[in-house]
Amino acid sequence: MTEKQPLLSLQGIKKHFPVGSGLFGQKSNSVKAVDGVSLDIYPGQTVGLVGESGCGKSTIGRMVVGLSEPTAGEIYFEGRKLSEYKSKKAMGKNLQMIFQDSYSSLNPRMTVADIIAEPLVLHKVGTHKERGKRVDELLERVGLAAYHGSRYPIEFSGGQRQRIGIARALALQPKLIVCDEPVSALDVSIQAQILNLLKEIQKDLGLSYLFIAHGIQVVKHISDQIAVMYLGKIAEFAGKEELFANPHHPYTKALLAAVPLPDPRLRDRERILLKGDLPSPANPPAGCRFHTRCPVAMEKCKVTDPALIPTSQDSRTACLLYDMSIV
Amino acid sequence: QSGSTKTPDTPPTANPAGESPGTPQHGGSLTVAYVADVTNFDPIKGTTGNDHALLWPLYDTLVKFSPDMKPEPGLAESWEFPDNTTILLHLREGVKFSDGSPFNAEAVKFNIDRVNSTDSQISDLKNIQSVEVVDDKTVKLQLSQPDSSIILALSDRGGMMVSPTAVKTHGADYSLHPVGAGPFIVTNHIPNGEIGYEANRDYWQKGLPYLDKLTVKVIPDANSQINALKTGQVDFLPNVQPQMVATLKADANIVLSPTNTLALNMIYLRTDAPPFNDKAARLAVLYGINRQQLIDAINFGQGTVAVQPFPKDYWAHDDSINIPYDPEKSKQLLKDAGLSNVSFTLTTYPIEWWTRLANGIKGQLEEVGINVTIKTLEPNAAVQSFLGDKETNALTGNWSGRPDPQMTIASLYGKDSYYNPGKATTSELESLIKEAAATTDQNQRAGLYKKIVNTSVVENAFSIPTFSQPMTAAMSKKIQGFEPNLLGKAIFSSLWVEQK
Amino acid sequence: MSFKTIFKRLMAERLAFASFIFLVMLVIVALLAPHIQPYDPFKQDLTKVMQLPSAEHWLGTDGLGCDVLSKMLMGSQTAIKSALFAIMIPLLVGVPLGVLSGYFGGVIDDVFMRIVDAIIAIPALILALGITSALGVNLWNAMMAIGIVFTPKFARLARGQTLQVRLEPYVEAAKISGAGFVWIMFRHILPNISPPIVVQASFNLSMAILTETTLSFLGMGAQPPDVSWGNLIQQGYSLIYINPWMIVYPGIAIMLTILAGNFLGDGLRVALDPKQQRIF
Amino acid sequence: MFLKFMLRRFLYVIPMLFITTLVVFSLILLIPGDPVLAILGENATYEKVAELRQQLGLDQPVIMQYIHWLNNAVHGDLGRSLFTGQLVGHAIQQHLAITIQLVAVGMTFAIAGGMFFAITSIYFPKSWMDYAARFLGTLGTAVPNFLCAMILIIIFSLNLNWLPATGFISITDGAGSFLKHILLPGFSLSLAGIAVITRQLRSSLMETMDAEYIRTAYAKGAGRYRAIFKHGLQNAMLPVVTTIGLLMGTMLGATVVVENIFAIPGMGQLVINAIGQRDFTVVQGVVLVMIVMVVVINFLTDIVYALLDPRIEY
Amino acid sequence: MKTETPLLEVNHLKTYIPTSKGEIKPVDDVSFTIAKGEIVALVGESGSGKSVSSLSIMRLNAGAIKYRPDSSILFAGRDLLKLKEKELRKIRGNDIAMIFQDPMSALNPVHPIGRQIAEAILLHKKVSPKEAQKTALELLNKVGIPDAQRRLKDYPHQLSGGMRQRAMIAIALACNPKLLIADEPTTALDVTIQSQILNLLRDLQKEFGISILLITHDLGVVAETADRVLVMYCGKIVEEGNVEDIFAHPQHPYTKGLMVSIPSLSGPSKETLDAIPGVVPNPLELPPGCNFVTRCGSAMVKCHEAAPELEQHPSGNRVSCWLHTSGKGDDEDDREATALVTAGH
Ligand SMILES: Nc1ncnc2c1ncn2[C@@H]1O[C@H](COP(=O)(O)OP(=O)(O)OP(=O)(O)O)[C@@H](O)[C@H]1O
Ligand SMILES: Nc1ncnc2c1ncn2[C@@H]1O[C@H](COP(=O)(O)OP(=O)(O)OP(=O)(O)O)[C@@H](O)[C@H]1O
Ligand SMILES: [Mg+2]
Ligand SMILES: [Mg+2]
Repeated sequence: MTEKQPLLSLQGIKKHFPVGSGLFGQKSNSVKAVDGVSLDIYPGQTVGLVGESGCGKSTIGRMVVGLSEPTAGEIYFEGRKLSEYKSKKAMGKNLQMIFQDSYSSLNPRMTVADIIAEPLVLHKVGTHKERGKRVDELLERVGLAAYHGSRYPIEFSGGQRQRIGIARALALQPKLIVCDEPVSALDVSIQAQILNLLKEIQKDLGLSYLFIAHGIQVVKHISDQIAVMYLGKIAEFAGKEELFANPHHPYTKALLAAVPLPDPRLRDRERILLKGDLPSPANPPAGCRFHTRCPVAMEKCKVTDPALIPTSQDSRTACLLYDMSIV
Repeated sequence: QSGSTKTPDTPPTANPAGESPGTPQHGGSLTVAYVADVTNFDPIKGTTGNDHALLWPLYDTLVKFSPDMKPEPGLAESWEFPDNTTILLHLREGVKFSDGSPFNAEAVKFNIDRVNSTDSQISDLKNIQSVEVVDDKTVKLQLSQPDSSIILALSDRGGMMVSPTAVKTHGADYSLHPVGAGPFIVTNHIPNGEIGYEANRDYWQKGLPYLDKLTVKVIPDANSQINALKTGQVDFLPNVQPQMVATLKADANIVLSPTNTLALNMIYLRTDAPPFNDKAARLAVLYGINRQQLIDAINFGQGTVAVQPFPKDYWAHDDSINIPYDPEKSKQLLKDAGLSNVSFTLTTYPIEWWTRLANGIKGQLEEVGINVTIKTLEPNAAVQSFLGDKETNALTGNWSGRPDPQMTIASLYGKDSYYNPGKATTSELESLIKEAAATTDQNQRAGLYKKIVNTSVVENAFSIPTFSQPMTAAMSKKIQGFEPNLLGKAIFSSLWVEQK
Repeated sequence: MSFKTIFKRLMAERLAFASFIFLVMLVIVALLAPHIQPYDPFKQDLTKVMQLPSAEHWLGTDGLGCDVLSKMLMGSQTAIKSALFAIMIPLLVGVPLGVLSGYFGGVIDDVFMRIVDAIIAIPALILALGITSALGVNLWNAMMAIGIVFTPKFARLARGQTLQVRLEPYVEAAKISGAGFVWIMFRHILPNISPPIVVQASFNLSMAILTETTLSFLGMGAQPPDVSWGNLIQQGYSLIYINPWMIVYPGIAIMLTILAGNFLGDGLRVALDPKQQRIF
Repeated sequence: MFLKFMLRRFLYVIPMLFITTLVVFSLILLIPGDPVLAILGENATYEKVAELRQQLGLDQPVIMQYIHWLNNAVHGDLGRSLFTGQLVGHAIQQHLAITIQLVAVGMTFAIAGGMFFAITSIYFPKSWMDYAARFLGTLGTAVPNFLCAMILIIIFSLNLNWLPATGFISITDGAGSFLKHILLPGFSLSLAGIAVITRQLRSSLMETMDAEYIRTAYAKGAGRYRAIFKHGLQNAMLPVVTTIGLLMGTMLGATVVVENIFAIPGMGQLVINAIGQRDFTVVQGVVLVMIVMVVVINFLTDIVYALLDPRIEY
Repeated sequence: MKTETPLLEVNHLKTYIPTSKGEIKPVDDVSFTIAKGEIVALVGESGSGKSVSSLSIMRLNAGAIKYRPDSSILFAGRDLLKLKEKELRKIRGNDIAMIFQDPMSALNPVHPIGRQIAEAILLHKKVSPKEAQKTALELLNKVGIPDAQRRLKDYPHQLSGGMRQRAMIAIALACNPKLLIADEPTTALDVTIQSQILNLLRDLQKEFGISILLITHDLGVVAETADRVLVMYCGKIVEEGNVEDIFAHPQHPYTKGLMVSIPSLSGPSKETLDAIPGVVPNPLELPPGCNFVTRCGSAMVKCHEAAPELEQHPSGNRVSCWLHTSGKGDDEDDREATALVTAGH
């Protein structure tokens, strides 16, 4: 698999948001929302991105679809730098996004058909009539009916709206869809419907997902590989079975342990409880960012920022415990 | 209430207290509402006719005038004309400015030179070529050409004597520290708010003024003036608008004192541009206005028809001049001159009364086939637009009158008169005006003014008089001693307050 | 959200709906004014000035003997025309500037918002007086001045709304699909910022009439031959001791219109609020 | 930290003042007509016009006039009135105190009245107080202030003769007569303000009372009074504080009308006269001072806002 | 299996909301009890009526809500629904406390948290403000906020989400309440923080013996925390039982559906999830018969006709489903059911 060319490749990307203001409103500090992330996504694969709130997941997603530019690093799509694309248009055909908030991701003043047709119109695909037909197809594809097209988003439930968002993302037959917490706001029963739909679509169309979520079960269900993020960096990257069977990074372990399991018999299992809160991304701790909460932190963790090192064929982890080169 | 109460020693009546409404009483204070603030306490710098009433308490003039506008002794006890370009003024003894400096010939020379300096806004005395101090109490005025208006002009702003010491001390800030030889001194001034006067205890005319204190409140809004009078915040309104007269008449606590004045309403015309470069068009307007109807409708009956710049009962007025309302004649005039579709722009002010008047005129002229477009501009802009920018054909205005008819004629009908922007004249008119200037005998002068009016108004209609309205002063019952005059500018210094 | 639903929701707000009906009737009256007025409003009769109401003149006559009812009807036309005119300026100038400023941000936005802040700091009536006296006193200049005075408020509102809307995921979705500024502006921003602007405009229609009245009262507003309720009030005020009724009719007309505008604004605010739309 | 915040806010005021002065200055340039001719009136000769023009600096290019004017203004010299020759600064000084008192009273009425009506309306929902408050909140904005002033004068001065119809007594000359004179104009001035604050505070309070922290307060066992006064009000006042700043400008503008009717010699009276006389140095001066007042008030409301809202970062 | 009188007894709670389009019945005939020291979880999807039920207990529902007269909520022998507002205020925050989902909006943004905690004390206890502050400090320490002394003066926005929720809990604990109602206390928090908060709640329950009504839609949270579970759907309780029983053998098709639609964390993941089809019906357009009929895989004719009652099932759960109802007064009358029935009268 590694032999193949990745569809999307992030190489050391960073995103720093200037914040804080001095006397004259000048920016004096920056939030290091993403601080050196490298990641590959292969065609037909799903990479899941998990981590606590504010660790930079959405920021990565937004950079991938070109909604914001990395402060440093490069993003390659099919081997070509994103920054080389002349217009957003050229990218939009291949890169699409599904959003978390199904209410605000659909323009309340457009009909559903108009919303779904919007990418087609922008890319001047087909005639008006052809587009109408395509919209009907898409609506059916996501489990809605053609007659829904003439309605307004307000008339739909959360799950249905999420379907509309998916239909819009599919309109241009993209190769990669960034899903930014598409099911977090949904009830479990609806969540399952949407997850099933996304999987089905992937199977049919062979596209790739960058799937962002903080619900680790969901990520596990849908992803092939999973990147665990902590404070703007990837803490661990692994194939999903491996990650769950054999997590390396103490943060991953803690995260897995914290997930409440729907089985009362397991409630007294042993688990690592993380202390304290996520530090502010504006002033991340020196050394390993996790050392302030890490149950197995060592003295060197306070000074050395670990790099991602391979722990098995497909997995890498950024923890000094596994870094043999530093003693 | 308008009876003459000028002499302080009117015989006492059988009033047990020894005082009657007719006997002036000393003391007390009085509050007057006035429409505008003084533009400048320096008489040579002021710009409007409203200023006089506010300056007179402070400044005495060389010459005073009687209620019917005859010259009377002021700071100059008498005057003589050795020849028709020389005037000798004999000054009053024992007069001092309120700062204690003496009033003498030097002071008069200083003042008249000042009036004719470039700092001055006054042009009435421009024919005085030089001023000579003959002795401490005598001044000789040398004129550049005969000018019969000089004596009464000395009762106007130009004759107000300011203290030379004060001028020298304060320079550019003189207006903040004005000093005159009048019955009052100014004690405080809130611009556009209030002027406080106090009696000048060293006033040369013993026993005057009666009031201890005089306060002038600036109240531009006519309704507010009435409200203030009705509720007792002010005691005296020098000039009430015609539409307010009825309500005040009904108020038992208020006394009204109407008087005719030299002021009158005029329509000034631009004679150097169509349509009014044609005499027929001007005459059509002259005859096409129903003056009595305007008085009844716009002024609710207050006023008298005016067809000449001098009011009835004034010595320069001529009864024989008569211009009847004659719409047929207007139409005929236009027809004879081959004028059709005459139309013009009439400028007026964004004040309700004026726009109503202008619209009344418009309605009347439309009946004789003249179309009027009304343009409203604030007073200064309106005058500017009419006189300076030549944008409009006609302007409604209130001619406020001048003490001497020659001053009036010079402002209205001379070739270079301010209100004659089209420089309309005839050679006959020019020579008549010159002749009048050189004549000092009043009867002769009256005859000449009749001819001047005949030429300028009746024959040529260089400007159109419409009507004059009485100046109606309103005051609370306790106010006495108001003496209206033809000039229409109130003199506050003679007022007194009846004390219980 | 279609017009039908907005209308339905507006109907549910009783007072707003009544106001709406009132304003519609006012517009109809204004349109029909030349046909339904009993007299030519400019026909003077100087022999019959300031008459009290009579069978001949239902509301009496004014200071020039014109029929007051006819003038009131004319006035409704003026009120609507001029208020619409005054509101067009902020809508056509303020809103686009606000949208640009909010959308692009940066230096343009900084400079622009400083200017807006500065103009808002100038007391509106004083600014309007200054502008009318500069441009000349008449109704249209007064309305233009009012329009100019309103402009920064709309610019600020449009900017604030744009700042919100431009970050909405649906705008981002369009951007991902390659939408440019013009598309986003017309398809997404304008339709979504319009409700608060419509509401504001509805309030400002009232404000325009109110300000015009004040300017007229000060002699800096409408002048004859323009017939506005404001100058009827001015005339009425000046002649209040002759016939106080003259101030009552235009006073009531103005108050009712302003009230209607405000109630309509309130109602629209509710009717256009998408928060109240969610069924699920 | 707070000082730094104040300083920053203050620095922000400077460009704003600069722009405002520019606007005001350029506005007055638009005025057609020649002030010199207007001053000289009947006596305008060519030489006099040229002389006065030079004296007033009108012969210089506009930008120089502005710089000159601004420089002088910063040093407290607002020039002399074109009409009266009086120092503008001096004239303003005498009027300012009056207008400040008037506006302060108007503001007090507006805030006190607005808060009273808004709070009673929320406290007693659907009661007659509520409806009265709502009615007032709408009506107050619909009654032109001059109409209100006229009605008040007719009732309280002309008929009942309780209060004077015109004039002004400074508070330094006796609180009693000050109150007597200021009551009617102060109320006329504040009517719109009362309405605006009632409306805004009411709707903001209504929204606040739906907030979850109010529910928390109830869950703690707090009563209605406590929920409104201890929890709702401070939060609900936040948007109102900004409105109060804006109201100041409206009120300063409204003094033009109110001072006119009540014959109060304040800034409004001064500026309307000056506009009528095209006395543009006075207009400039007055407007400048008014703007400075508004800007200062806005600055203060910003500070108050920051004090009321701990979320504002200094 | 407790025989003592329960702490809280909700009987036939019907909370209705009249709207212009008709009456919404967010809570329609709900009965349950909470015993002393018990953690009862109320689960269900969004809109099922969990919050309305919990708010009804303290009569804190907003707006035009109405409690039907035959409803009663007995707490320490008194019917909360009939109490005077003033008496109810003495119970709120004192005997029954609440914590809410979003601690940011549930805390007053303009007051320091110390003051907000102290207020809860001052409202019920006659102590000086100083003492209240001292108690507040103790409470902050107890809920595990580090550097509590300094935090007392902090405003909510200066705290992290987890700390805010701890502060909220401190407020709730201020007067040692007997019952704590926690409405989705961890939904807004990250998993790592969620587990801290849940641990805290469990510890508190152990330490003070408080009863907790825990509202959540996360079955994982239920499994880890609760003693007993109430499953709610469209305003009705569809299944009730001990946590072990519910998870071991759910009976109602809805409960089952919920269980299988969660992706599992252990073991290999399934290709597709067994999602419950359809959506929750609009509360204004509830189907006749059983509310779940529109989404139920095993719906029968009967289900469309009448709503089933909550009845005891051999598994130990009580279920409201025709599949498990075999006519009235059948065999399975165990003690618990009797207890409940008698308690209801
Ligand atoms: N436009 C921005 N300006 C400043 N800071 C930003 C901006 N966008 C994001 N951040 C900050 O960057 C960090 C990462 O944000 P991001 O939205 O990527 O997190 P996330 O992992 O998606 O979190 P969540 O799970 O809450 O969605 C956060 O601290 C956030 O506050
Ligand atoms: N004030 C109200 N007015 C109208 N409908 C309401 C009101 N409060 C609640 N509802 C309705 O009552 C039903 C139950 O609401 P409730 O808040 O109890 O749901 P919930 O189970 O707590 O959901 P969530 O998990 O989203 O918090 C919903 O359909 C909701 O729309
Ligand atoms: Mg995110
Ligand atoms: Mg809820």
